[in-house]
Amino acid sequence: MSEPRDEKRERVPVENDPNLGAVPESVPNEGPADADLTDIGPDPTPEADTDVPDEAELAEVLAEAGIDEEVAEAAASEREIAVEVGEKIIEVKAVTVKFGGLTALDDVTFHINRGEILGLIGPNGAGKTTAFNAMTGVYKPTSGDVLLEGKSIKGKKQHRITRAGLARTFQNIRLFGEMTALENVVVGLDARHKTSVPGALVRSPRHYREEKSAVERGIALLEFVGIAESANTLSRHLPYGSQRRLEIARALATDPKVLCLDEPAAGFNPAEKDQLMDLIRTIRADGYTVLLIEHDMRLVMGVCDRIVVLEFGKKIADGSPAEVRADQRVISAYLGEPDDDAA
Amino acid sequence: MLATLFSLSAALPASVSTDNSWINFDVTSLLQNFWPATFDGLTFGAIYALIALGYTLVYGVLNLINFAHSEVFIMGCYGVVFTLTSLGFGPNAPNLSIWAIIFNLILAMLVGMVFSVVTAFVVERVAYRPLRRRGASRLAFLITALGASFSIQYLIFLVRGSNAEPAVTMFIPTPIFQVFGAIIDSQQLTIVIAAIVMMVATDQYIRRTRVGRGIRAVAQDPDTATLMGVNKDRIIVTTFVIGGILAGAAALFYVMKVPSGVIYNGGFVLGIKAFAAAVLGGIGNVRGALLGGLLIGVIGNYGQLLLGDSQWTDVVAFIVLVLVLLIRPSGLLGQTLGRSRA
Amino acid sequence: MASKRIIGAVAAAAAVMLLTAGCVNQSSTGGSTSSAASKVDLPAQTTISVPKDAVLPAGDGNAKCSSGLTLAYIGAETGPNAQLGINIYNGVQLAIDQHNKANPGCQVQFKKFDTEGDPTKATGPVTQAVNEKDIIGVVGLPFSGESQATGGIFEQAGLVHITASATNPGLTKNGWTTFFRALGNDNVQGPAAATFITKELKDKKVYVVQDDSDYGIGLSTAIQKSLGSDVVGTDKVTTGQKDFSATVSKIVNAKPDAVFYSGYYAEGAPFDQQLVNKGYKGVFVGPDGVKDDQFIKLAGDASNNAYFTCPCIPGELIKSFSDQYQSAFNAAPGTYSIEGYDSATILLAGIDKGNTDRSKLKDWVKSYNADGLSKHYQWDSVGELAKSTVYGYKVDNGKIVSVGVIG
Amino acid sequence: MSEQTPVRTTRAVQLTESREALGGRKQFLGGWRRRWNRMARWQQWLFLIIVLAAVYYLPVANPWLITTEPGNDFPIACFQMAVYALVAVGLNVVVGFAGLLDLGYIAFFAIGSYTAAFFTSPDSSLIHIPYLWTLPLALGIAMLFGVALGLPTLRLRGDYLAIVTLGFGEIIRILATIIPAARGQVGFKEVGHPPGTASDGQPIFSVSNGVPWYWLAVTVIIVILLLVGNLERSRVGRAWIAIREDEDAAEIMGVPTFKFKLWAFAIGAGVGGLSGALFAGQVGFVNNQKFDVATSMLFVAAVVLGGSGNKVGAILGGAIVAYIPLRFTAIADYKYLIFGIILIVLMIFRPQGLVAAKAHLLTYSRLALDKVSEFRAARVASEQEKAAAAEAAKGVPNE
Repeated sequence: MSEPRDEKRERVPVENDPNLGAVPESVPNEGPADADLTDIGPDPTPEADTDVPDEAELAEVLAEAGIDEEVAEAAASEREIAVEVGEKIIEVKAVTVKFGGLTALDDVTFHINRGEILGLIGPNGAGKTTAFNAMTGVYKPTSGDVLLEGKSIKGKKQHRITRAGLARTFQNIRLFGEMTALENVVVGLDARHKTSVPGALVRSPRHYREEKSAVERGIALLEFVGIAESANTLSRHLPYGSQRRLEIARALATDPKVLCLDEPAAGFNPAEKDQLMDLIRTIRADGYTVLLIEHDMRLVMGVCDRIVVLEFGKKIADGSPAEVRADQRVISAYLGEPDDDAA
Repeated sequence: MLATLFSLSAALPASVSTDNSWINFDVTSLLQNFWPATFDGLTFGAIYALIALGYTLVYGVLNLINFAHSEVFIMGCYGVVFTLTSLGFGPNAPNLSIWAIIFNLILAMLVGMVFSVVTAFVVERVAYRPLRRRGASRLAFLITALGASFSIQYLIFLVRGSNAEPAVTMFIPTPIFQVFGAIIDSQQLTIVIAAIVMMVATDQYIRRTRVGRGIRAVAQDPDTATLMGVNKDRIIVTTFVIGGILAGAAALFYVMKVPSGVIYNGGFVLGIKAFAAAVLGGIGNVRGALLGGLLIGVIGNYGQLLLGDSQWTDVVAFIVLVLVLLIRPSGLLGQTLGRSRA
Repeated sequence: MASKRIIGAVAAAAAVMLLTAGCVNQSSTGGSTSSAASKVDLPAQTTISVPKDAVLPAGDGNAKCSSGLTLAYIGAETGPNAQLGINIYNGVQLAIDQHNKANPGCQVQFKKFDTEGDPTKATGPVTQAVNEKDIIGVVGLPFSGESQATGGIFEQAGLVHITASATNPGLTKNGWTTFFRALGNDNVQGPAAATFITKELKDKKVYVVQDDSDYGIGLSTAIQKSLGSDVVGTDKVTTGQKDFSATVSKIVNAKPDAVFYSGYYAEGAPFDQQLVNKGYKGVFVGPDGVKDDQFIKLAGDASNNAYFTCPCIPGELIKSFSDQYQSAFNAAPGTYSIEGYDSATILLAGIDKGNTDRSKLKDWVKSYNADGLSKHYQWDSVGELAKSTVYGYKVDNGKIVSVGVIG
Repeated sequence: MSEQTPVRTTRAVQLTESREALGGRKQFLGGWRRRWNRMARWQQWLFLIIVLAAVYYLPVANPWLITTEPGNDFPIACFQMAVYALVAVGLNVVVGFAGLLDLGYIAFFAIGSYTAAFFTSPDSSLIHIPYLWTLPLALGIAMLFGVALGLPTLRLRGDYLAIVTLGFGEIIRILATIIPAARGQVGFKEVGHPPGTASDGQPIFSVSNGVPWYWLAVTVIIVILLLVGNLERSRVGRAWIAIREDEDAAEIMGVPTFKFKLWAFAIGAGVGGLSGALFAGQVGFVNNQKFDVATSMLFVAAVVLGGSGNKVGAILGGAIVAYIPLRFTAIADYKYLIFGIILIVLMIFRPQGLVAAKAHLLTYSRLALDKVSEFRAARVASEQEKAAAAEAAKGVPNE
């Protein structure tokens, strides 16, 4: 299911890759740290026929050029950077989702605090993705409510929810294949653009302004996730890892308050997962709140501030990684499942 | 949409015509002819339903409007007419025993089925399978479907010309009994009963047999079905074949009902209405096709009687289709092929 | 295989049903086979008097003219309406061939332009034709829509054109001086058909059904006006329609003596057949659009109740013409072949008389006053025939035969 | 595959870039496209002006072999090609950009034709306005119809849309027959034309004079192309392509898909109406014939043939679909068969059409290209530097 769809891609053993350096610690509260960028690492699945850049080296070069100073600024120029864990930003209140006679989600309540990384985990069929879809407007909850910054987003149109500040990525990559990487990101940026159709028709000044900033911010975002060099490559020609990164960049482009990642590590090997963890930390460090749905316990435990565990559509635990790890119900729920089940 | 047109017409002084109102409701006519119109509508509706089944099955399995199904049907009609004419029958009912007539009709139906099935098979092979192999977009499928439909239509046009085929009549319908003052004749009865029997057979076939289970499995989830050992390509071909068989049967009934209606573009509008019937009943739903077909047949007739112009048959059918899609996008019975349980 | 099983099951089921229905069919046959009671037996016309001094394309054989003069046919050669066009241009071709054979000193060229009978496509070929200065006369265009769309181009170029088949009365109300019609328009046929039904067939209750064509609507309006209170009901059908059950049940309810179908045979034939199958006993009358051998082929025995009206002469009765046509094109003359032939003959006669430019030829046609094979040709100021004849036809032993002039 | 040389040259970078400009495809006319992208702005303009001059000159030149004479008047044939091209440009917005299969496009063409007829023909009892005003009016009215049809149906899934639009096309045709005010087959004659009288007293825009009509049509096409191009290189065009590629994902990325589908539908309808009004003006006559499904199919074939989602392709496709039956009159009977087969064959073997090109979706695409080249250049420099350093490092112990 979450395997990369294109089986033709060759996997290169990561051990052979000399560019994998030590994972440095993220430096919160200091904006985009140079170290983070350099260590996102190379694309893990290079492919000879697509000139995948060597991001680490590229970043070095860029670092020399001093370009990356502006990255976070360009990626989200108007946002306040607030990484301190704060008040509740999303509240899921007693949400129930039923399909016909089947109750997929039963009276689930949890919240996400501003600035935290919340993990949503559970065994297969526990209702993780259902909860996710109920939050992001794909399903309308049968009962209960979802609040974003105190306002209900239940039953709103999906694009309105996105504009309200809730962005997501897809478990099975859903990029716009016939668009370049940059254009994909600009579609995300368009969520904040206000040029009307008549405005675009006659090319209003606002159109020019937005278009120009879109290219700059788009490139900056691609740079942020480490694929700036492939900006003009059709997204369907990108290697798998770059596609995953592009998904994140596109979601970030909508300038979300909360970024929801749906199994972002699907199909990744352990080393790639490490790089992903760094990326997630950096994103948080840039002031985003992150909701992470993941199978992989190591990744979740390693990156999350707090974890919500679902089983059979019900919440069975909610707490810090350490608390959850110690929870008897969680252990029994996961019994028999290997700790590092790579989805 | 129509409201706009109504107001438009109100704004235009209708100076060109002697009758000022182009839309007038002739309720008397509807009431006077209500029952005959109903039974005639049901007869034609049964034919629509048989064709609609072909759309519904393919749609259920492939999620594709097989625009070429109308040509599958019309090829069946050609098969029926060719058989009967080459057996020496013509526009006049032959003086034969019942048994001989039945034998000839069934022979013609079988040939019609063969024509339809071969057409369906070729269409699947030439137009759809290569796209499926390539994993093409939905739009690509729709466009090839359209291309296949037109290619076949105009191929027939080039071979047979723009005239309808000469009529073949096998028996003169005779009144059998009366319901609400409307005469039911032997032809109506034959068509309706035979069509319903065939549809029940199809329904049972899909519900009870192994192949039927395969069809439902593919309709529900093609990938999983493939993983479970169902040969998807074979199931798809089977679906086209069943659709072709039913279209061949519909062809015989159509030729019986409208002996001179076999013409190169005769299938197209009929096909669109049959598709409307399938959507009306709930596309992918076998019983829905029957319901939708009968409804489209009857509603069109009422519309014509009420509005006094046969042009309205199609307009009314389409408006009903749009309304149904708006109110109940999944159709009246709304189940999918995959979910129908044995 | 599975599909075989279903074929078997389905066929068996169908067999059972056909059987039961068939048995009932057998037991209640009768009643419906008797022919229409109200049918009046009109004698068939067997000969027709061709005007003795009818102008023929051959002329006196001594015509002299410069080479390169060209007549054109503009109209459908392809598309669904092609047959009508072929009938006409074969007639034209025949006339020109005969003329050129008889007059070695005057060889007239013939060009064809295809419009597909489509008004939106017609401007291109027509413009092309008027731009070719050699073309001094045209036979066409066959259909009213395309004639309406292009008449102005002819007028502007002063190029005379004679239509062999466009019958819309409105065409002569455009003020064009170049347009001539080689047959009566719909307004002539309507009253004639009304008289035919009420006087000759002696039917008092007439049901009028029209299709959606300009021709059908115009004719229907005309005949309804003439029939007055004899009309017991009207209905409208659609080009391409195959199932007429709603209309049929209305008619069966109204019990008329006659049904006048104002349209073409493609719909008229199945309509008549469905009427008869539903037990309708009256007569079925159709205009020239229905009068076609195809009607009998399509309607079968049901066509025995059919009569036709047509402003066309029974061309098959003019032996010489139908033989020559047959030998030239290996087909019997079709509807409007003879009109095409006559139209071309008029233009050729003009050329033979030395009218070898557009304006002279136009004036020639304008003042023309002579017999043609099919009728007397003389036009009024707007291009309508001064006098036109309508013939009645009936179906006799699977053939359409004339019953003589009806108006 | 993975053992490529680490050091890349400037040449390699250039190759990558040129491949990207093609959208990663090898294609017919691909060389042209690459060359075009590498041209400077002034060269592009110069080239465009030459092409435009040739296009305007075409009916006057009446080139041998290309001409449709003696069967059809060539200037009028050119005009018909231009109208089909315009139709294809409009339909391309709906089918090519937004990925909505509209099988009833002829309905908007018909609405445009009737608008021109209603407001200019002496057969109509409505107020009469100058013909040129009917062009924007037809565009507006057709857009209204587009919205009226789109509002209820664009929420449906794509294939339902196909069948509903097909039905709509039929309904408009039937209503043109039923409504007495539309005059059925009798139709409207003497539809208006732009003002102006030639020296011989005939109007410049007469029915039989194709050249001025052609020039008018080409000018309209250029204006529409510029406007559609503006939309394409804006958030509107991106939204359309995103909807075409993955509607759900687009919605989740904040694209108001319904709104943009409706816009695509309305804009397509408007261009259809405009082309209908143009056509009605030249033919000078409008009746209910030829607004049929088969012609709608030809329109779709034009878009698909030229290259769905590509303006240049649409123009080419439209022109070809109109041209072939006019040039080769003998095959007029075969045209639907030919175009039907073309639809299948193209979809199977060349789904991108004759002229395959990726839509340009950014106003500042050059800026983006430059930025990426900057990155690449910087990296190549660093790689070469490194390689040199490695060489040096290797070289020392060896010596």
